[in-house]
Amino acid sequence: MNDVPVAVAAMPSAEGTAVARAAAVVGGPPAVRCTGLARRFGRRWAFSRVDLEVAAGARLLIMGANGSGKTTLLKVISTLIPPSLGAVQIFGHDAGADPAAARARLHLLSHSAGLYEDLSGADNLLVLSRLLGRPLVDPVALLARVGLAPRPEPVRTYSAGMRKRLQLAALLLKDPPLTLLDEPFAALDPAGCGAVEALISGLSGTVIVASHQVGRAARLCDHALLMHEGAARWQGPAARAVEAYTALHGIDNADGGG
Amino acid sequence: MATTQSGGLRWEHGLLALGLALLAVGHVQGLFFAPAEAMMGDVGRILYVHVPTAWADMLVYTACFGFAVAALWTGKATYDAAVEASAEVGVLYNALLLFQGSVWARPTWGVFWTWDPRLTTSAVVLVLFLGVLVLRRVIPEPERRLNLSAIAAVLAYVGVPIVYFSVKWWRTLHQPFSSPQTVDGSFITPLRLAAFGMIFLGAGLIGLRWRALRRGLERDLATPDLPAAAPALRLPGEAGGSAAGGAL
Amino acid sequence: MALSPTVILRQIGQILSKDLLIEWRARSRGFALACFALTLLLLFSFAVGADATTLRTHAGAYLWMSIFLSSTLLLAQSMAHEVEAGALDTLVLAPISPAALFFGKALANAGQLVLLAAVALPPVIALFDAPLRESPLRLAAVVVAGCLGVAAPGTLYAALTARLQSRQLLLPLLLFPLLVPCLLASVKATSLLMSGDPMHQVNAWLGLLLAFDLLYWSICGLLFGRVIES
Amino acid sequence: MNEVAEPVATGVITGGWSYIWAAYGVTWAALLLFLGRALLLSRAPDPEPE
Repeated sequence: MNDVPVAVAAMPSAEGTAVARAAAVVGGPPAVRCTGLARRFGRRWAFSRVDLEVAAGARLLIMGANGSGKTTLLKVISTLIPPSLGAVQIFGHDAGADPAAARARLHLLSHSAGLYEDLSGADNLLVLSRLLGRPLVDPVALLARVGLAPRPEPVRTYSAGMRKRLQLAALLLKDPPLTLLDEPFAALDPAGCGAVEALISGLSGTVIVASHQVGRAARLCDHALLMHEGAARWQGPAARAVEAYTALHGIDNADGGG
Repeated sequence: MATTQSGGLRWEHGLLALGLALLAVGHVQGLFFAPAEAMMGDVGRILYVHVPTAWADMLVYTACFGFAVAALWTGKATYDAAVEASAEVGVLYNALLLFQGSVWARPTWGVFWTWDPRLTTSAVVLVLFLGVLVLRRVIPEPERRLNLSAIAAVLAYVGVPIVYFSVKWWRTLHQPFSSPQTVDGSFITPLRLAAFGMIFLGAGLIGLRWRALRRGLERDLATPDLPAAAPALRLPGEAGGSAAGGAL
Repeated sequence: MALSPTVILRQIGQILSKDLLIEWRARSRGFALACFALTLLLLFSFAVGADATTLRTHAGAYLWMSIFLSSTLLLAQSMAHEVEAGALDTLVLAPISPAALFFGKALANAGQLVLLAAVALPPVIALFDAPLRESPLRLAAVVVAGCLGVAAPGTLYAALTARLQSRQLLLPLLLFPLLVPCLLASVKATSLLMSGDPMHQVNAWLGLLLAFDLLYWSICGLLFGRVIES
Repeated sequence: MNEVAEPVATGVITGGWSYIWAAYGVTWAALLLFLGRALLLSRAPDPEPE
């Protein structure tokens, strides 16, 4: 196996499962290592047999239709829900044994806003900055970075797009070495999508994006993983992501029907 | 353990038979052979059913607490089933206790309900453990049901002494009250027989319910078989095998 | 990387101040809650009748019943704003220790309950003609201890029921029986302080309240992590 | 209800057998009903796992 200094490479295992391997990056553990990861809800498996290594600094797209297990996979990787089988390591820290160490190194931008509806945008950022232990001097500047004006109204009055921008501001505030994004383009207008794209490409560190808007998300990533009905079905360069998605689903979903 | 089907005799059937027999003997003795109580007369005979129920109920709730701690500790379905089984039996005994208590209070004190510390405490505990059973019925996810209902059972049980003391002070700092506790000589034998009867019967009932509940809960909490591995998708131009660097 | 005690203490303070800030920003809700508590006071007197002696004797009971009945709304709300938009996930990932989350939230809830009691106390004294016969400091101690007693199991059960279907029903159903000793002790101590305490019984009730607080603050602190992770 | 016992005031309570029968009867009935239900449920065949 030749080591390629970019992120993720894939090979089918004996059973035909897609197994990803990180290319060796100069020293240091991979950002994410999942071994035999599976999560069930009751008697239904949300996803199973996921072996994944994401090298530090890599950008991985996880694509798949609704119900393919992307969101659950991200939640398990982010330690918000424990896996039913298997283990997750974040930069070498076992998420089950030492969740605090794993959590301190990552942030998840999820469907739910992760915000306090009764607080204004600036208040939310101030509260979060204190909890993170890195006091924020200028919330207005941070809001401006994501294109939000400092409004005194509570988040309850925000539109979906404004919430998404505020979530991104929270992400920039935490600035973790590992960023997990679940459907970052959902509920955004074209201008918003453009802004989010710019922000994501500006992120430092490792990025994992889960999206069914394959074409748009693939441009931000260098590798891609295709999930289908809870199984990893294909892994390869992001350049071929649209092709793989289309091959599996038989429809051209390049622009994600957003 | 293999699930042998109906018909087989098990330890809980032995306990049930023993409990019923002891209870019957104790009650017949208490009803027809023991002398009438000095102050309460024949009505005092209710104590042969009331006091054993109270003792057994206390033990059943203690077992429920133990099972809840074990369930929290291990996460095993078998303890989860035991929590539900013992909470059910505890609630049954508790409801009987309240009924017997008020039936006893009416001729003795002239009212169906007195705010006697024991009676009041057991009413509060009944509601607490009914809450545990209700909670179990509204949580569909098996792991969550195990954790949350065990937590509720632990909180309910550790509160029992403090409930008892508060109610006791509430009464005694107000007005003195005699409680139904006059046990001597000739009353001991039927009381003991009935008490062991209630305890064995309770253990048998818990065992019976536990076995019935355990099957379902073990299936709920067991890890189902993994789905078959899905075949890897191959795009045109991709090499098979273990090629790295992006191609599959 | 376990969180150190100093970090946990700092986090408790941050959670506490965050919850108080949220309640301050949404203070119209707190105002409505206070109005609800006062309405209950009026209802009690209508239900009991205009007999001055009866009302005076039971003034402490009315005060605490209105606090108890309002408390479930307050407790449910304090957990609802963590759950409704997923803020709890952000806290968990910050990472905040579950113990810090519990103690911070429970202290915030206890503080609000004390405030509610302070608002309800003057109307109780005026409406039921129940002036304070003993030291106001001791009444303050009883009110604080009583509110602490409601807050600890209340915060835990609010978290436990926050994501269940019938949470509005389950929270009081599970919580109120557990709070019987707390209610009893608070009402008895308050009544004694209002009507005079010749036998010096208040301290016994206060002791019972403190034992209750100690028991549930410690055990709920231990179990809270299990509640939010399941 | 002609069997209502004399209240405490007279000292020894006499009679009251209707209360005794009620206490024993309800207790035995409830225990046996619960036992019957438990036996029935423990003999029910395994519901098929899907």
